Amino acid sequence: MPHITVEQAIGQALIEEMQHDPRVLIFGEGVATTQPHLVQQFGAERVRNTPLAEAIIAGTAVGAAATGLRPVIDMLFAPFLAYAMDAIVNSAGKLRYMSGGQFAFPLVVLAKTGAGWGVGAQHTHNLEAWFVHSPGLKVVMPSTAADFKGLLKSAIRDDNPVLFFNDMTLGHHAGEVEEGEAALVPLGKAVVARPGRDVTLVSYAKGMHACWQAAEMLAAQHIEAELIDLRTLKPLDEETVLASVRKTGRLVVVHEAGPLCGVGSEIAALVAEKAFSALKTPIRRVTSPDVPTPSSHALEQAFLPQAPTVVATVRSLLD
Amino acid sequence: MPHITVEQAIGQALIEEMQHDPRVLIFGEGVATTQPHLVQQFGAERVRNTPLAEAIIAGTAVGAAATGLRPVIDMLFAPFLAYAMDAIVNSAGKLRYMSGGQFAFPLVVLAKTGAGWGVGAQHTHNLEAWFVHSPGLKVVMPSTAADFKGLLKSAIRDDNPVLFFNDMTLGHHAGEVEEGEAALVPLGKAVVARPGRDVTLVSYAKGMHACWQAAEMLAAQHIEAELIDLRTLKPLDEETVLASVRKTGRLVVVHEAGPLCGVGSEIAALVAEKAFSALKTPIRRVTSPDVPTPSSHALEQAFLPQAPTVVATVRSLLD
Amino acid sequence: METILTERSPLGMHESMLLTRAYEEKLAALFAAGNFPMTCSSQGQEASAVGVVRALGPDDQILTNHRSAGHLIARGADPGRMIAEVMGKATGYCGGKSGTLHISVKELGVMLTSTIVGGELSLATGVALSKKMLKQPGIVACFFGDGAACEGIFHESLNLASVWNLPILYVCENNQWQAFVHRRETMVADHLSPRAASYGIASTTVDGNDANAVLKSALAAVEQIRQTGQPYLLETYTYRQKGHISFDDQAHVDPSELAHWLTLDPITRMERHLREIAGFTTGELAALRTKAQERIDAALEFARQSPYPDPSALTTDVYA
Amino acid sequence: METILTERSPLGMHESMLLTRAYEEKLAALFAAGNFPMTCSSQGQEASAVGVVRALGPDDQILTNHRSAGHLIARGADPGRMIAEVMGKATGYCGGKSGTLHISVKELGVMLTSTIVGGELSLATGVALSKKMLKQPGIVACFFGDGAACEGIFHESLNLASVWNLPILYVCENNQWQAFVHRRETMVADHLSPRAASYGIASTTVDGNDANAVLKSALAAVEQIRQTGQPYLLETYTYRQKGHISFDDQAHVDPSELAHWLTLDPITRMERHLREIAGFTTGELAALRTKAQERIDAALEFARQSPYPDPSALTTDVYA
Ligand SMILES: Cc1ncc(C[n+]2csc(CCOP(=O)(O)OP(=O)(O)O)c2C)c(N)n1
Ligand SMILES: Cc1ncc(C[n+]2csc(CCOP(=O)(O)OP(=O)(O)O)c2C)c(N)n1
Ligand SMILES: [Mg+2]
Ligand SMILES: [Mg+2]
Repeated sequence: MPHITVEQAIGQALIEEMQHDPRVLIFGEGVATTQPHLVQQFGAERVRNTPLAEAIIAGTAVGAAATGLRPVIDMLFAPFLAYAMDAIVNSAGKLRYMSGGQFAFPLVVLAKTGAGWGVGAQHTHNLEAWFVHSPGLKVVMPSTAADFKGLLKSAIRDDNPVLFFNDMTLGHHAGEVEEGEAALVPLGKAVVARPGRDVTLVSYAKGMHACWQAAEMLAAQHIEAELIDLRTLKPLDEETVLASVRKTGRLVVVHEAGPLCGVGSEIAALVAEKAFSALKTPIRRVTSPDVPTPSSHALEQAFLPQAPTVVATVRSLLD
Repeated sequence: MPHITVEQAIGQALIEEMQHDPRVLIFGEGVATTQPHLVQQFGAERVRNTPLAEAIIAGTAVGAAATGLRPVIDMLFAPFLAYAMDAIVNSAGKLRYMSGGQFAFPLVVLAKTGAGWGVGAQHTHNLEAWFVHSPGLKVVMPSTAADFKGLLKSAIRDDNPVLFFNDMTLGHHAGEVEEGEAALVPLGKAVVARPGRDVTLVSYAKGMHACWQAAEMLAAQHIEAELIDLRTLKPLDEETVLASVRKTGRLVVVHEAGPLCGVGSEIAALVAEKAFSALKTPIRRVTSPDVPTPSSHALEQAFLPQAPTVVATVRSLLD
Repeated sequence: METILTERSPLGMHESMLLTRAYEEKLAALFAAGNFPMTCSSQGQEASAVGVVRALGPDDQILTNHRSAGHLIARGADPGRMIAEVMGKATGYCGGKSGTLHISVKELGVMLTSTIVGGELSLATGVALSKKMLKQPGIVACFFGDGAACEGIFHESLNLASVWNLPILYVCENNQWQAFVHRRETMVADHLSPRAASYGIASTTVDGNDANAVLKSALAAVEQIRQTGQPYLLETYTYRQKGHISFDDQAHVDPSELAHWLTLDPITRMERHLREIAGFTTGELAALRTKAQERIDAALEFARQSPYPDPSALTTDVYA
Repeated sequence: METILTERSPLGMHESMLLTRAYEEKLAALFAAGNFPMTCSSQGQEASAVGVVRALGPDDQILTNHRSAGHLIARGADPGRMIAEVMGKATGYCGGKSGTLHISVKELGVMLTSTIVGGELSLATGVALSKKMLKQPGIVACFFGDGAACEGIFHESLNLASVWNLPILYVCENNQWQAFVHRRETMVADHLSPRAASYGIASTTVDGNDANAVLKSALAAVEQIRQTGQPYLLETYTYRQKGHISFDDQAHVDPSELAHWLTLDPITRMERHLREIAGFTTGELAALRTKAQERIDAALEFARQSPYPDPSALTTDVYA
């Protein structure tokens, strides 16, 4: 299997799906300029720059999705979604239901997240929980090159609005990635990224990389962590999470997003409801603090959940 | 103490605080038309109609708050906040931090929520969790006339951006309410609305009314529920919740908002983390399903969390 | 089976206006009598609705908003299914899940109705983009109010439609009110159509209470869009005769403004036209009114007889 | 202690432009050398910045955006504290929490900088409302790009400022680019100022690469705002000589467009003015450049010597 980066995986997924279905198009601020190869291959109609106007970019995608196209829109950085909430939440998320099922909205919203490059809180804000909380949407947030490709392909093929969050600090992370149909990864399926018996670590996106590191550090201390990569945050693969906690009896959830009403809260609530009797210890969350993302490198590194914190948290449950 | 409705309580809070501080002003779509008494008392400068443009209503409030005024804005229904997210989340919530503390944002955002009057998902959507998840904001959501008044007064006096959600179906709910300074209710303090020993019910806003009813039905079955009204969702009064669960050993969280990454998830996660050893049974959530609010009365009533469901949930923990 | 209406004769338009008026009056009376859902009445704006909608062909598509009865009826929607939707019945166009504010009828090409003010402006560009890229015949008509024209999405939508050459007839129904705020409190000019020029979009304003005039302007606009593929802004200058929503008692409305506009009532004007130009008798005109009322009575009966949705419908139609 | 600069002589403006240029060039060089944060260079737009900022008085306030170096330096900001902020140092204007993109300096009246495109348009109305209602002297200058003018908030902001009579000088720095998109892909007209008319706002376009011309237009606009209390839109027609952000190699820029605009470089033009009108010698002009570079060298040294914030600062300044 070819070994490629996350960035390349995203690029491949777009190309393959645009080849696969002529109704797929992509637009956004600078999409055509920064990806001239897409323009060359698929033409200026299907690869479009837009004015700087997030609300109408999203609205256009929603209207187009309901009437026969399958748009992918690049919203650049997640905080810019603040301008596009009406189209995504009030239209794409609700108008199927409100119309009694008359319309469907096959569209993908791409947005970058991820602290670590010092641009501050208006470019760096993990907002995935907003969309998990809102009805009618799906939310994807991969951690590996194979999942970036496979889930983006599935998102484009899905008949519902999918938010696809891309932690850009993973861009150069590389891995083995399939081509074509073999690359597809289904939405809504978590994966046991590493089996273990002592504690369940649930995470996604960049958090997975802290967990991988932590799992290795723990293994050196003879603690075997089971590592679950959610991959899709909505619909959530409850069973994979519950099965693991039922086995290990301990749960730590790790993510970069803020703690309150986050995905970690949801996972904790799920387990406290449905796997309570298996729990041997309190459920712990390792997240960024509830503050805007600082710019200064010194502060930004302290903001990010890091492997040593995960290790210490796990140890506190076992000691 | 005078017995007044929630609507009257809100009206009194506005009048008292506009009297108390000349920097307080209120604006929004139709504010001046629908509250002519405010215009009469405080003048057209301090009580303003606006164009139909939520983004600039919110942005104007944020800019004004940073420079000496204390705006209250009426955003009408919570889903319309989708147009105003940038000003609230990216500006009001972050610019204090991002400027190293140079600016403060004393402002209040009023928004109505609450299913039960059949207007559908674009007028009825409980979005409080979005703002709990976002840094730098406070979130208030009262259930009684006294708290509506007392918390709105405190929100207006607070030097931070406060989202004040008003479940409009409570408008005619009445209770004893103080006047002037005596009416103040501090932000960030939950209240034990009913003591009990068998189970803790945590709720807020309309959910409290379902819980009151449920508590009575349970009492008739010799089950004593302790009832906690969060009142402020951010900052969350962790101690009051934890103390109760440490006493009862059982927790059911009730709210109208959707289940995923909601306030119920947060409360469950909090308790599973910090009062785990006191828990005798799984934590349960009673919320609306993860669907847009239907319009049809038949469906809307099924959408709402109701007392019998709360009772059945509690019983399932005790049986 | 829904049938799209394209009848453009004054009589045909008149019948549609009468049906709309009878519908609005019936719903207002039911609300006043208690225990009936509130609605946003388009009374007074019937000419604007029918004049534009009947300028469209069957391949064209429509986006509308909360004040949609005139658009729906002019296009051929069944008032029975509309009332059923208002009442939350299973036979409503959206199975009762929409209620009055966001009725869509895909079969009639009435797409994606949103009650978020400006929602239709946000979605229309995408609908038009599909038409263009999928090479489907027809244009897109997007109805919105003077209030919606204050929202940022108005600016973004018109600009994108212009830059991307999208076949959209933007119809601003300038009815002088934006819920409880008068238009003049929200903008310095009286008219919206001049704004089109800064986007390079052609525009005109028409007397929105004269169905024949609206039809004529709309036909010309539609023709221009079909020829050029470019958007066009048509402002129909009209008036919302009733309050914003059923319970609005119009206490804040200047009585002389209201009185003035009542003299311009579109239905009275069309009756004058039919009498003076087409030779209709007073009796014939009265019979037309009665016929419309009877259709609405029957529609109400249908809605009343219809069942409520099964509670299981609560969780269907969320995902495709 | 920050000092607001109001020096309007050509020499005074030139010194500010030179300082800005030296700042931008230094940061570009540092980035190219590796291990230095990226920034958005305003190189080529120095005249637009200084001409407007120096038309303001000490009571006036400024809102700016991600491309703010020229505005900050023209107003009197200390390049040392600016570089410290870019580097994330504790001595930065925002204690390192902002970084390059959102530097605010309240003491200089540079308020609420946002890097959300259009953020400044959203906030300026409120800042002006405070001035008006609290009866504080002065006006508000709001800098934004041609890209920001495509955002809905442009429409909402100008409309509200007009309806509420807010004393705002809207300054659209039309630099032909919007990150990686050319302005011409985003609007049909070349100029933004004509849009003001539909809001009833006065406007003009000025050659944004001629500091003297910008100053003159800005002074007239400011005077008109002080007199009328009403907003004004000033478009400075200019060019972003460098890429959108440090790593942008301008591969997509038409070389002839860039070459054309380089001939209009505002600093070279001001030097010509100083030589031809004010009699400066080439040596004097070179000395001015050297002086600016030395100031930036010293500023960088200050920033380098400054400490990083204490990790405890991570959770401060969230709430008041
Ligand atoms: C974003 C948003 N803001 C406010 C409202 C409440 N609201 C519903 S209709 C309306 C007035 C709309 O005015 P206009 O666009 O002129 O349309 P009209 O009702 O006059 O037909 C308002 C304020 C809403 N539905 N959506
Ligand atoms: C809402 C939003 N969308 C996109 C961006 C990314 N971005 C930053 S600057 C910029 C271009 C802005 O263009 P313009 O307003 O003309 O200002 P200029 O950079 O040319 O000075 C873009 C797209 C952003 N910061 N905010
Ligand atoms: Mg109107
Ligand atoms: Mg620009």
